[in-house]
Order: sequence, then structure tokens, then C-alpha cells
Amino acid sequence: MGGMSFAADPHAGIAAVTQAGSTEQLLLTLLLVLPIVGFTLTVVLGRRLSRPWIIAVPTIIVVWAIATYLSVQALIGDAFHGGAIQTTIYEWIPAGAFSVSFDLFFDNLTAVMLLVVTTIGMLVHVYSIGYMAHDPGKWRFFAYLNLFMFSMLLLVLAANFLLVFAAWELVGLSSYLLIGFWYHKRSAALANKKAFLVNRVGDIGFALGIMAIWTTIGTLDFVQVFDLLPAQLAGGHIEQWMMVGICLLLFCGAMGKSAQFPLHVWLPDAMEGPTPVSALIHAATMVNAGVYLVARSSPLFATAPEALILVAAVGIFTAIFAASIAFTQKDIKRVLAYSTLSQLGYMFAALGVGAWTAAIFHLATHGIFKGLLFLGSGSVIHGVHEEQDMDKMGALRRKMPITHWTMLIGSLAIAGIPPLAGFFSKDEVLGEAFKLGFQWVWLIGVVVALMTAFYMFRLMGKTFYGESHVDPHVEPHVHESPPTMTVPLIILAVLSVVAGAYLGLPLGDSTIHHWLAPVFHPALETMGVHAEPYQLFGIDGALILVSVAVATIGMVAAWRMFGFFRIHDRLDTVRALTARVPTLYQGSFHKWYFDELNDLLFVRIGGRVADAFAWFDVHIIDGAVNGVATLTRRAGDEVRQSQTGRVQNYALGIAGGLILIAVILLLVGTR
Amino acid sequence: MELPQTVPFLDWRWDDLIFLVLAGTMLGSALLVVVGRDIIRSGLFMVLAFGALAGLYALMGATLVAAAQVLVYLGAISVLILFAIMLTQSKAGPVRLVFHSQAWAAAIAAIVIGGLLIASVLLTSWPLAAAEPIVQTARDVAALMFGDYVLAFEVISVLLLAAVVGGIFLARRDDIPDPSDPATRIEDGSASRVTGTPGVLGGPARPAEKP
Amino acid sequence: MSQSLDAYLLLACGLFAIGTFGFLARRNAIAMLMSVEIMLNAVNLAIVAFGMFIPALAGAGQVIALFVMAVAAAEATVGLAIVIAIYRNRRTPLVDEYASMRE
Amino acid sequence: MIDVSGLPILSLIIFAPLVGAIALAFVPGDNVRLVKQVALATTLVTLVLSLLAAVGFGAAAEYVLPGSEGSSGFRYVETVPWIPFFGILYRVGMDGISLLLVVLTTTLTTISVVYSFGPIKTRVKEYMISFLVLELGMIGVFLALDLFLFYIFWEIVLVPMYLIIGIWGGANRIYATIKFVLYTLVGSLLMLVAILATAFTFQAANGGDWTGAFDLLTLRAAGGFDPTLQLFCFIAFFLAFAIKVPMWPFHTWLPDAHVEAPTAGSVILAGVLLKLGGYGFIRFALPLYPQAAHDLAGIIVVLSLIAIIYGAIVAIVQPDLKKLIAYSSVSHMGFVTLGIFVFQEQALQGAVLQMINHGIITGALFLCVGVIYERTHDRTLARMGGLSKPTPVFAGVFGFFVFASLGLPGLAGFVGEFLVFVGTFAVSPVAAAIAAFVMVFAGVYLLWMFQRIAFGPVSDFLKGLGHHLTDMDRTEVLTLAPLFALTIIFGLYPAAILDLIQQPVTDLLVALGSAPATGLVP
Repeated sequence: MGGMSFAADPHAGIAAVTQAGSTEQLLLTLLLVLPIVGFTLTVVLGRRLSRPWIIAVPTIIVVWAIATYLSVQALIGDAFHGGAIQTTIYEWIPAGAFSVSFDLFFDNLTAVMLLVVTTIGMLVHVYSIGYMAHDPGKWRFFAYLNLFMFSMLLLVLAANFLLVFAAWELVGLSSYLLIGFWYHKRSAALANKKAFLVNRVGDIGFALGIMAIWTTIGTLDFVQVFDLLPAQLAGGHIEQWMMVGICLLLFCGAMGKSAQFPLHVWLPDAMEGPTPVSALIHAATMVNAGVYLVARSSPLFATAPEALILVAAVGIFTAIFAASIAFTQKDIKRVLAYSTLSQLGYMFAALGVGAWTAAIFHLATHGIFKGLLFLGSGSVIHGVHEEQDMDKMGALRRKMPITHWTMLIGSLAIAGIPPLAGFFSKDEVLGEAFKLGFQWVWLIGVVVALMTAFYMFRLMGKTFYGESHVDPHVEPHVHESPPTMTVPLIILAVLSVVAGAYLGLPLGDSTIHHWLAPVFHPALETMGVHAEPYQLFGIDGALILVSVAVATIGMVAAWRMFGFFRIHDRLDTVRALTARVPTLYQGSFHKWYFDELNDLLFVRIGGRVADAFAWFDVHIIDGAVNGVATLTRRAGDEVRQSQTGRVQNYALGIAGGLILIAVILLLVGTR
Repeated sequence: MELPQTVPFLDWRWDDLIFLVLAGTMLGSALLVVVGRDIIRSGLFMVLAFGALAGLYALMGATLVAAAQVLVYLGAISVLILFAIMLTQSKAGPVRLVFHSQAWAAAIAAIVIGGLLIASVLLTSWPLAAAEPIVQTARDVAALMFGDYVLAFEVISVLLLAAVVGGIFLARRDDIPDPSDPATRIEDGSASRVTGTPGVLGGPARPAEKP
Repeated sequence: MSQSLDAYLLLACGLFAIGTFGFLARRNAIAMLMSVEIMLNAVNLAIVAFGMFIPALAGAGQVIALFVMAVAAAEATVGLAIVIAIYRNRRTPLVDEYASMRE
Repeated sequence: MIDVSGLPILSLIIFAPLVGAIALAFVPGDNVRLVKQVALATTLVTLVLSLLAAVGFGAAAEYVLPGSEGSSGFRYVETVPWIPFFGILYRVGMDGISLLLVVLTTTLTTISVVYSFGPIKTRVKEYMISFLVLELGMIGVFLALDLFLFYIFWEIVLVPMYLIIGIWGGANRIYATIKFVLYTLVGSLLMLVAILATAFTFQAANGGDWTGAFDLLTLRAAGGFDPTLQLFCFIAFFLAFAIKVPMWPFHTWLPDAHVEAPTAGSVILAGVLLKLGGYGFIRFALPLYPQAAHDLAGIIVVLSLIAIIYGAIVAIVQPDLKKLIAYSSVSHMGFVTLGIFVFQEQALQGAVLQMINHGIITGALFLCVGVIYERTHDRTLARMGGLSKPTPVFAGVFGFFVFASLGLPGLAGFVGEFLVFVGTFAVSPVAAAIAAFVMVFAGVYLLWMFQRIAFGPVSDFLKGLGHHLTDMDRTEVLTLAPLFALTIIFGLYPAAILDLIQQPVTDLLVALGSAPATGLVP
């Protein structure tokens, strides 16, 4: 492992790219073919199958096996020497100079993403067997899940920007279908539309960014773009402001998919979907696509520091903004959704300060523990008979021990308590931010860490500890979930414990740094960032202490208020506290009125504008057309008056005409 | 007995006199045709005018045309028109019923047209015209008509046939007269004939005072 | 003096003008038809006069005049038949009541 | 493989529907079964003939205009003197673009005829004859290479469409059909004037020789008309084509016509008729009057942008399903004109692609609307809801085409739209940015429509229909299946189209004096 070469050619963009061998090509292709075949078969046959998951789940298990094999080969076996492999399936759009191939691309970043996506994807598939057992439309659910897996795998495997965009839209489609899975619920139908449309707003930027890349650099292929860029920048073919523009446009797309402020509004609503969907798509994988895109485009972003500052600002603002909302939400899934927003904010902050590896590290660990938390919340919801309001839970820990313990591990992980996964990655993000000169990012990040610990243990307290507020009719039937659900929870809990340590140790020279160094080396070169020696008993240690301290403070504060094991809750204290700051409480509870603002801007005012356009169309444009027609008819009526229908009037006219002609002839003739 | 070479007292040639008499008769009766209120009298004056015209033809020496004029116009068309007048029961009426509201414009137009025609006749010198009419016998005309113009002659005969058929078809009454239909009743018998008020030419259904 | 082309032509002009007036001014359809006959006769007179006074025409004037008469007869037949047919429908010979062409 | 090189294949394609229509005239009208069989057989024969032409297309020799150098780019050219005095020819020929449009026409006509078996109950014979004549006209337009012949076919199209809307249409059909005819007639008469002006000018310049005065190939080769003449002729052609496309602000006939037309009429209207305009620009207006096209391109691009955004915004608030799709057509066809008039290789390819794909997708959407209408006799969105439950197959198919129309990558709509975007961006980033907003607006109206129809609880109105609310029957599945397949195929493998249109597009750009972009523009 330690023998990884850091001396990649700075002009090569990404470390050496080789054509995939036939085995790798087959495996990469299979990664895409299997889920899409699974999707098609499930759509066609699903309704007739007694166990509709019988195609989808084994397919994804095979996919997971292949992905793990490939990733382990690349990361641990160092099969591609830190470089990338690329393979062409066929030429997709051959439009003259605009030629886009259906190319697959695999480097260490892809490998990490693949591990996260397929592992959580596989576990969610298994979990769904139990969770969706009683749903009559579950064949659709598994079909959509397979479609999602296809799209997400395409997203991380795509070798050019347009293919990423295609996958980007396809994950949007899967997300749309899965959020609206219970389509008969009006709220679900509204939520999936909202999710798709808000994403599309970001996609405008992404699409324009792709066009800009093609027009300026002349290709969309990652490798070629990153190869050509330095020379073109140096040669003055591309102005620096163009790079800023391109990066900002790409970031727009990332903001949409990763739900960064102000395009964050769709994600909480997306919780209308079944909980496994929330875990898979809206916590662990799809929402990370934006982070992945920026990380993948790191050589571009590295040339545009102005864009990076915006990325960091948006990220850290979203982090604190979402955390402030998570404080007061009552719906267990919404708390987790805002928590997701907040954690994604961390990742963007990391990207923005140039801590690329830290961002991906946090992406991976967050995927694990947030997936765990969502699946755990799904288990809770399942146990209390589809109730999501935390005010109607409490004291569930004895009835659902496995769920309780696994979720406790997840909460500790997200709070950043060592040695769980969240500690390593969050510390990396904050530490890098501080050391790279973004102290303000670090400061806000620390506050967010405090808030995170607090709201997570608020959630734990309200759900598992304190007194039971469960509906008395439901209370006797509360039960632990079946093994198909608890086993994935246990696996994820174990991963939450060990993954951080595995990836993040030794501090300052961690495994994940080794893995991703070849990927981010060019960007770091461009930015002129060089790793400083790690000081466990210096600045780094101090930062760790601060992080752990604030996390503990938040955690303990929540225990005091909402209960923890034998500590009783003090909900009256909480009420008294909130009553003292009504504005803040109401603002947070109403998500700072963003839905209302959007409703006003886009539904009411936008609707009026559209109405005005329609009015204009009917009354002005069509009115003009019909007006011309009416005018013609009126004129005809008027002219018709001269046509009396009486022969002699006409005859007189003839006579007049005769006279006229004769006079003219006489005049002309006699001249 | 021999007539004097010129008209006594006036020192005119006889044919001048005859010309003037005939021309005067013709123009005068034609004028009466178009201005007379009584349509029947108009018809009769028309006969007179056509007769005078026949005389003029004869005076020119176009005897065949003169004969045809007598036969066709005096004999056929005039009678036809008189019949039509009787069938339509047209009687004399006040000026506004006889004349169209545009009568003044019509008069001016007619005078201007006449003036223009006369002016053009007078302004033309007719260099090819002979001083005296050329005598043409009926034989000459016949030779022309059945020689050079025979095709036209045949066409005219077909035309006449078509006109006869068309006339019959148009004027034919419906096979089964509808007693409720006033239009058919009118011709049916004398009982329904409107003899009534002068000026009500069409019958009671249609007010005659149309502006 | 009177036996000249001009004289007959002037006569024809006068007759034609009278016919024109009648056609334009009379309300009665039959009177209009009579006016048309007068105009035709005026033309006929002119034709015959040309035929008689212009040697180059070699007598064709009379032939044409005869043809015109035949056509006039046909015209009178059809015209009167139409007038009677209309009269039967509309019960008036007044032409300005026939305004159905307008619609 | 059948060798078509010896056959007058294009004439066969053009006149096969006419033969069928004449044959139908002798079939007793009350024998509906036979009428349907004859009509279907005719459209199938035409479809097969067009497919034969497609199969043999690559091998067919390109026509070389006598006296000129190089290929004309057309294949299967047939030339017969028609009105020799004026040099008017019966000349037909096919290039990649017309091949695609002809196959699109024959496919959609066959589908429409099959689809009409159920809904059309009155005057079936006359209906089928109208459809066959319509097919003749449309194919003729796509194949004619003589301006006069083109004009004749162009006007032929009008008559059967007038009848189809006017006889088999909805309640307000007379208004709609008269509007449709008058609108299109205004444009086409101006076009006739322009055709004559061009021919006369050519004839005068050639010393009074009419030879080739109406022939596109000759005129194109001669080129270089006087700028003023170009301007006026181009404006006349532009009006004719812009009304047909329809471009903003000449679009208001389209919603009315769509709303009143029977389903199959809407399919043809949206699927093929609108393409006549775009085709006219590419085939006639641009090559004949390049100078004027350059001069006016700016205005037309602006109109296209307005159409794209405006059509989408107006579509958002339409209460009627067909009107909504009609306005979406205005928006989508805006991409066609935008792509044509930025004079850029990718954009032009995208425009052609968009024509084909819009024909397929919007045709399918109208068929879907027909499916609803047959069961509910209503198209008001407010009364729909929750169709996913009683009719899941329909909801799935409808959703598929909604997303195709939305431009989902992997389906046909995306590639054309994106190529137009890319090409436009290369010329004018601002224009592309404005047009890009349609990505959101299209989402708003399409998803709103889909949500209204398929999601939510089943509406009371639909509940009231009870057992009449059945899922799609076999005919409906059969008619939508080919469009479904084509949408996927062209989405995943647009090269099938792009390879065919590469040559014509390059030729056109050369004619316009805009060399194809290298892609490496600094």
C-alpha cells in the first residue's frame, strides 16, 4: 500500500489511463447491464411473481460482488497502479465534431463511490424485502430500485460529462418514481414533482456548463478535458473567467442534486417516499452525486478559486442552515433529511476549501451511518405502524433493542464521537479547512458539529428513551423488525464503527489519502497545496479536541433534556426554553419559511405570470388574428352595400364606365 | 302623274322629306316608348318606331332588311311583348313607379352617351363612304348569306331553336299548380286577377312603395 | 343631303341614346326589354347604313343585320320568358324589386 | 434483399396511397370492414415501400445534375418533363432528411389508420380516402425537387386535413378548420408568388429560357440571386413555413386545430404536418436564398426563443390536455427553427433530429390522449386523477412518453434538444441560456399534467365511469408499441439518424457559407 507513487505527471491530468482489459470491460459492462435487465424483467414479469424481489435483489447482490471485486482490485490490490481504465461500449452521439461515446471509466474515486453505492444499495435491497413485504405494488418498488442502481452506477462509471448528465437525469427519474411510489397520496405526487423540478433548475446550469466545456475545450471526455485544459489555459485559449463560469454552472447542477441552499427544498419533501428509498437515494447515494461531480471535476475547479470559495460558502451555510431546522422538526425522517442536508454542506465546504479527499471520506462514512440511521428510522416507523411523528414515540428501546443499539451507534457516529466513522471524516473536513486558511469555515463547522450532536440525541431521546407517547392502540403491537431488516442494520452499524478507523488511520497518512491521491493530485498541484506534516500534539490534536468537546457538549445537553437510558426527559424545560425564543423556534419549525416563499414566488406569482401569458395568447395574438378576420368580414359587409343586387344600378355603372372609356379614347385619339 | 323633282315650297328632295318624316316618327315614338307611363301604349309606340325604321331601311335601298324588320319586329317581337304586357298586367302608374330613382342619372348618361356617339360620328370623316347608297338586290344578299356566311346562318338557326326551347321551358307553368301558391293562382283565372288600384302592380303581398 | 352615311349614323346614335335611357330608367322589366330592342335596332340601323354606304363591305351589312335580328328575336323570347317566370314568383315586373342577387 | 434500384421507387411511394384512395372510392361505403382492410393494406404497402427505399438507400447512386460538378446529394431521382413550356418538371429525389421524414410519415399514417378503426364511426370510407390523400401529399412534399411540384403537394395536404378536422372533429370544428386553412393558405399563396418570382428571374437571366426555372437543383446550382429578390422571396417562404411550423406569433391556429381534430388527425398534424415547415426551410428557403437567410437569422432566432419559452409557459396553465400538448409542440418546434437558424452543424443536426423525435413522441402523446378521450369523452385535466390505479399500463406508457417529451436522456427527445443547445451555445451562449430555461418549464407543464392524470386519488369523475374505465386494449397497445420502440432506439442509438443526415447538413452549411465547426473553437 505504502508504495503508491505520488509523482504522477502533472500534465497528464489524471494519472495514466489505460484501455480496460477484456475481463474488466466485461465486469464494468455487467455492472450496468445486470440492473437494467433486472429492471426490465421485473417490470415485465413482476406483477405475476409471488415474490417480486426474486429478480431484483439477487441481481444487485451480484452487482455488489462485482463492484467490490473491482474496487478491492483497484484500491488494495493496486491493479491499475493508481491510474484509470477506460472502455468504449459504443459511440452514442456522433454529430460531427460533437462526438460522445458511451464510455466507462474507472479510477480510485470511482472505486470508492462504487463501494459506497453498491454496498448500501445491496443492503437496502435486502432490507426492502422485509419493509415492503405487505405492499401490493412492491414489484414496482423493486423495479424502480434496480433502475436507480443502474442510473447511479452509470453516474459513477461514466467517462464523460454528457454521460454523467444522462445518468444524472436518470437518477432523477428513479428518484421521481420512488418518491411518488405511493402515488395515490397527493403529498407524494406533489413531492416527486417538486424534487424533479428543483433538480431541473440545477440541471440548467449543469447542461450549460457541459455546453461551455465543449465549446471552449472541444471535448467532453474527462481524460481529454483534463489533459487539454492546462495547455489551453497556459496558451491563453481559455480565459480564467470562463473557467469560473464553467465551474459555477457545474456547481449549479451539483447544488440541485445535492440539495444545497437554496435548492434544498426538495429533499425534506422527498421523505414522502418509502423509507428504504430515503436511505438509499436521499441520504447515501444520489444526493452525493453533486459532491462526486465537483470532486470529479477537481482539475477544473482547481483553476477557478473564486468558484471554490462560493462552493465552500454555500456548503457551510447549508450546513448550519439545515442543522438549525433539524432542531425542531417532529417528523423523524425530516430530522434525518435536514441532517443529510447539513452533512452534505460539510462535504461541499470541504470541496470548497480544497480538501477533496476529506469530502469523499465524509461522503463515504456519511453514506454508511446516514443509511443506517434512515433504515433504523424505517424500522421504528414500521414498528409503530407507519407513524413518523416523534411526539407519538418514546421508550421504544426495550421493544426494539436491535434497532435501538444500531441507531445509537449511528447517532454517535454522526455526532463525531471517536472512534466511530463520523469522527474521522468530520475531523478531517474541519481540520483541513482550518489548516488551509478557511478559519471561518472551521468555526461554523464546529458550531454545526455541536448542533448535530444535539439534534441527533434529541431524536434518540424522543424515540427510544423517556416516556412512551405511542398510540395506546398500537402500543401492544410494537415489535422488533424481521431479520431481513435488522441484519442490514447490524452490518451498517459494524461498518459505522470500523470504516472510519480503517479509512482514516493512521492520522495524517490515512488509507483513503493513499487511495485518492492519484485522483486529486493534479488539482492540488494546480492549487499549490502541499501536505504539511501532521501534528497530533500540535494544531491537529487541538482541533480534534475541540471537535470532540463540542460534540460531547451537544450530546450531553440533549441527554439532559430528552433522556438517555436512566436519565429522564424534561420536556417542560424544553417547552420553557422554546417559549423564551418564539421567533427562532417558529422560524426553525417552519423551515425559515422557504416553502412559503417558493409557493409565493413560483406557484402564486409564477402562476399569475403564466395566466397572463395565456391571456396574452388568447386575447392579443389570437385576438389579432380573429380581429383581422372580423375586420375583413366587416369590410366585406360594407363593400357589399354597394352591390344592391339591382340590375339597373349595375347597368348604370356600365354606362358610366363606357362614358369614361369613350372620353379617354376621344381625348387621346384627338390629341 | 309625275311628282315634281323637289318638294313644293320647300325645295327639298323627296327622299329628304321622307327621311325626315320617318326619322322624326321613329325618334318621337321611341321617346314615347321610354317615357310613356302606360306600358301598353309604350308597346304600341314601339311598333310605330320599328315600322318607321323599316321605312328607313327601304329608303336606303336595303329592301330585304326592311322586309325582315317588318316580319320580325312588327310581326313577331312586338306581338310577343304585347302578350307579355298583358300577362304581367302592367298598367300605367305614377312617375316614381314607372321610373327608377336613378332616372336623372340615367338621362344624363344617355345624353352623354348620345353626345359622345354623335361627336365621334361627326369627327370621323368616313373616307371610304360613298355618296349614295349602293343598290343591292335580294339575290346578292342571299348569295352572301348562303355562301360566305352559311356557317353563321346555321349557328343562328341552332340558337333560335335553343331560344324557343328555353323560352318554353322558362315560361312553362308547373305541372301541378299549387292552389295555395298565389303566384300560380294569379294566372289561373280571372277571379283572382288583380285589377285593383293603379300602382299596385305586384299585388297586396308586396308594398309597391319601395324607395 | 339626307342620303348620306352621317345622317343615318346620327339617327342611329339618337335612337341608341333613347334606348339607353329607357334601359337605365324604367322600372318595368318589359319596358327594359323594349328599350333593349330599341338599342338593338339602333345598332342594326348603323350596320345597315355602313353596309349600304361603304362599297368595301360588299353588302355584308344586310347579312349581319339579318343575323342580329335573329339573335334579337331569340333574346326577346328568352328575356320575356324569364320576365314571366320571375313575375310568377315575385308577382311584380318591377326590376328593382329583384334584389336577390345581393344575398 | 430486394433490389429497388431499377424501380421508380419514389413514385411508387408517392402514388401508392392514391391508388388505394381510388380503389376505396369503388368500395361500397357501408362495407366498413372492407374499407378498413383496403386502407390498412394501402398504408402498409406504402410503409413497406418506404422501408425498401430506406434499405436500398445506402447502395443507391447519387444523382448528378447534368452540366454540374459533383453529386446533388439526392438518390433515386426521377425526372419527367411535366409542363415543358415553363420548364416545370416532375422531379422527385431523396436524401437522408427526406428519407427519415418519409418513413416517419408512412409509419405514423399506418398507425393513425389502425388507431382510427375504433373511434371513427361515421363516413369511414371518406375518412380513409382523406387519410390516404393526406399521405400522398405529405410524402410528395418531402420528395419533390421541383418548386412547382412542391407547391402542388403542399396544397394537396391542406384539403384532406381540412376535411378531417371539419367533418370528424369536435364541437367547434368549423371555426378551427377554417382558421387552419386560411392561415396556411395565406402563407402558401405568398410562397407561390415567391416561386414564380424566382422562376421568372431565372428565366429572364437565362435569356428567356425556361429550362430549369422551377428545378431546385438547377436553381441551387445557379444561386446568387439579387439580394432584394432574395429578401422578398425568403420572407414569403418564411411566412409559409413559419405558419406551418408554427412559429410564434403565427401559432394560434395550432391549439384550435388540435383540440378539434380527431385523435388520428392530431397525430398526423403534430407528427408530420408541422415538420413540413421545418423541412421547407432546410430544403428550399435556405439553399435558394442564403443571403436573405443570413440577414434575417437574428430575428428568426429571437422568434424561436420566444416560441420555446412562451409555448412552455402558456402550456402550464392550459386546462385542456390537447391544448397543453399543442402548446408544448410550439415550444418543441421552436428548437427546430432555433437549430436551423443558428447555422451551426450540431444545431442543424439537432433540429432534424428534433423533427423526427417530436413526430414520434408527440404523436404518441396524442394517441395517449385519444386513449383517455375514448373512455371519458373528456380532456379536461381538472377532472382527471389517479389513473395509475385503474389503468396501470396506460399510466406507464403515458409516463414513458411524458418523460421522453421532457427530454430524458436515453430517450429520443434528449439528443436532438441537446444538440440544438450545444450548437446554439457555440454561436450564442445567451440564446442557449435562455432556451435552457425550457428544461424547467417543460418539466412544470408535463409533470403537472402527468400528476393530474396519473397520480393522486381517483377522481370522482373517473369513478363515475365505473367499468368503462378499462386499460388499453390490444389495438391501442399495438399502435403505441412501434413508437415506444423507436423512442428507445433513437434515444440510445441516435447514430441511426445522425449518419443519414450528416451529408445533407454538411452540404447545406457549405451552401450557406458556414463551414462546419471543428469543435475546437478557442
